[in-house]
Amino acid sequence: MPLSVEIEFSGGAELLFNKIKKHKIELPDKMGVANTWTIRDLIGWIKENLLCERPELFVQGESVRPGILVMINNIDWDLVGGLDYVINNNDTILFISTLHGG
Amino acid sequence: MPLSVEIEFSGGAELLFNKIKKHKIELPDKMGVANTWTIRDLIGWIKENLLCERPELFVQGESVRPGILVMINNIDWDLVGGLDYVINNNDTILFISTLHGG
Amino acid sequence: MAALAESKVLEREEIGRYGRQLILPEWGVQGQLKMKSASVLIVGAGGLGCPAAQYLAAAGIGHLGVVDYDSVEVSNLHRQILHTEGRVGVTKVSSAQESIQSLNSKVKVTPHHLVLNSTNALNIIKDYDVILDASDNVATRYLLNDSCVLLKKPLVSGSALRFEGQLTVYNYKGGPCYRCLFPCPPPPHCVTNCSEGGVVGVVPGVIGSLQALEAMKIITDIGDSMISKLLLFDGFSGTFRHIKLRERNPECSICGDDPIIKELIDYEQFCGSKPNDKERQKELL
Amino acid sequence: MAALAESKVLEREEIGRYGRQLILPEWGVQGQLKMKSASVLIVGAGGLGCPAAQYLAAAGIGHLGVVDYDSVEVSNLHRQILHTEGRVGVTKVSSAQESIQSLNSKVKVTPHHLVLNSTNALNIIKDYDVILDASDNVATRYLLNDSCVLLKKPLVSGSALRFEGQLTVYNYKGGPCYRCLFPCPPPPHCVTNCSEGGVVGVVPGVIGSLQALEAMKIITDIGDSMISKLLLFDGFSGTFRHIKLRERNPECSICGDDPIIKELIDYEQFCGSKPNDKERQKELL
Ligand SMILES: [Zn+2]
Ligand SMILES: [Zn+2]
Repeated sequence: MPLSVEIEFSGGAELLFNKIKKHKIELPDKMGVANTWTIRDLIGWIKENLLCERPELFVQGESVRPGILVMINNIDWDLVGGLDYVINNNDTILFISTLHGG
Repeated sequence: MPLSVEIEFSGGAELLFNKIKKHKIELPDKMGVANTWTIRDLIGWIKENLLCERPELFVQGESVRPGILVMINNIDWDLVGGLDYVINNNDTILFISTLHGG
Repeated sequence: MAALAESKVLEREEIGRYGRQLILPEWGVQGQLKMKSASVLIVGAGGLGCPAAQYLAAAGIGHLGVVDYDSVEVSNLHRQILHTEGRVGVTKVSSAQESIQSLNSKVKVTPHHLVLNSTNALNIIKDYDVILDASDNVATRYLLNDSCVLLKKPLVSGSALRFEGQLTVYNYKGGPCYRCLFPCPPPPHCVTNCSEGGVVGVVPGVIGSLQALEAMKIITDIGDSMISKLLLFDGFSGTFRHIKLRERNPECSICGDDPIIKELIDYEQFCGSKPNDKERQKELL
Repeated sequence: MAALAESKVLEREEIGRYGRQLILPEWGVQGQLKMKSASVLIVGAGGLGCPAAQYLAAAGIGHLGVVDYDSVEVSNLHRQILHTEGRVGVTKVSSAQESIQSLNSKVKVTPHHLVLNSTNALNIIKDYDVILDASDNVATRYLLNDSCVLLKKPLVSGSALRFEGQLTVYNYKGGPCYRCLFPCPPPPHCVTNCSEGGVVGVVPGVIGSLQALEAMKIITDIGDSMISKLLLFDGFSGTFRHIKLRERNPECSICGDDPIIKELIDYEQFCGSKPNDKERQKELL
């Protein structure tokens, strides 16, 4: 069964995604492997399917670029496994671009 | 089975409850009647069991006094049945005393 | 006093001055022109009204009215940051005007040095586009609500006490009014104001700033307004909480489909207290 | 410059002036005495630093240091509300000092008119109890973090851009530091500041006010601080969001159990940009 996930962008990261802050997406079934999506997989999927322009402003290698925080259900991904976190149905995943202005 | 409910007070209503803003309570089984607790019942229970002083600052008749808003899981009780709302296990019920200062 | 003429162009100096807002696509030149053409009435030049006036003036509001009957006291200065030590004893509206004009001389400021009441309220409020309730008593809150419903003006309501603040927008885009939420006033002995209860000065600072932002969003018609929503701020725990409020009540006595109240009433009698009920408050200190 | 002597009594005038805070049981005379004995350094007299300074001064902070190398421009006035039209061209630290002193002449104000860097930072910061990061660039944010870790000072960090603001407290009560969250700086071309990206003035107004409140809570040791927590404010939707951040990283290069960084480094080189990189920014406008 496909996974329903809410992806959110804030702090300017949304500017790379047509200025849309909330995206409800369905992650498709994976063929041939256990049907698990990690955050690592999701970042790859976003790069291929959602990112409109300049991927280097969002991704770096298989992760997000420095300065972007990732929150899973409002909790720092660092506390729940980081790139290896296995996404659950109806998770909310928030990518925060850190602000520096004053 | 007893009902677990979180009762919260804000805007000064907590001053009537030992200045404690959050109370985790268990509402006991009712004998002889269907085991349903309405907000009306809860207000009576609070008056008997939690209220430290001057009940007229909190209750009026079987309801709360004018100027206090009641929120059930962050939603105005007016939208979910008011005094007749039937409490569910793990509901959060917030009593907000409206502020007038500036 | 006539409403402001609609502004159709920005001067070169204004483009420089408001450049940081103009480059926001959601705001843009159109938003700035709407600000320049708009008027806001702030009722209360206290803890809420000071930051609200400051940020509306800074952002280029066309006309700012300020209502207050009081004069500056030294005990105001911990939160009423438009006033100064040198202006203790001066009326709050004059003091506020002086600070606002030194920040932005382009803003037209109208000081209303009076107690707002059923006799004068409609005549003052009718000239403004958006009303900010930055008052400190229940009678004025009902008076402002009823005036705004009768004149079809949005009312941005803020309040603060101790470590807490509350914010919502009434009578806007079909949302509820103050009476939809509070058909009856609280018993007078249940009401606490900042003189009695105390307040950390920056708490009305946060709420008043947010009132300015709500007014800007109404004027420029961008973003989401706090309609049928209540923002609770608890400075002690450092938390904000969003509450979903009821819709407009079709049976509301003033904004309902068949209203009972068709003109302003006696709000002191209705609430059992006066807006300038200072002596009683001081005794309690 | 020596630290402030601890204040043990309030003068009669102070009891009148701060009465509305004193009557709060959580604050009380003890809290006011702690405020009077405390010093805060605000780095940046811009959109965040202005309201922060205003409310700290109003509340009776003993000593306020303000760091800024810049002078007032008319394009600052839509958000930097301590400055005035008449003081365009004056240094921001002098302008801020003048406004602060007219609000509260009891506050000792030290203007630091300079670019904070690895050579001067520790010597300035060591004299203050709490540091507010109200700066506008990445290099200064790392510099402040590392200085605060080396000197064991709490760092109240605010930032704002467009309609959004962020707030957290670093290096306090065992919580994480800026490097625990951001071991590597963002690529320079990913960084936008208020000159480039624009900002609605009242957004830093809200965040700067909240920075003042966080500083007050640290000083008076009341309430909950934003430790391991991030507050996100979206002015467009009018929402606040609370995020749970990671704990301190025991392997952090500066605040970890076995730190690699033991003195300040070259932050311009580390971040690939300068704090006063204004020209590049202006070209983008
Ligand atoms: Zn109504
Ligand atoms: Zn660290």
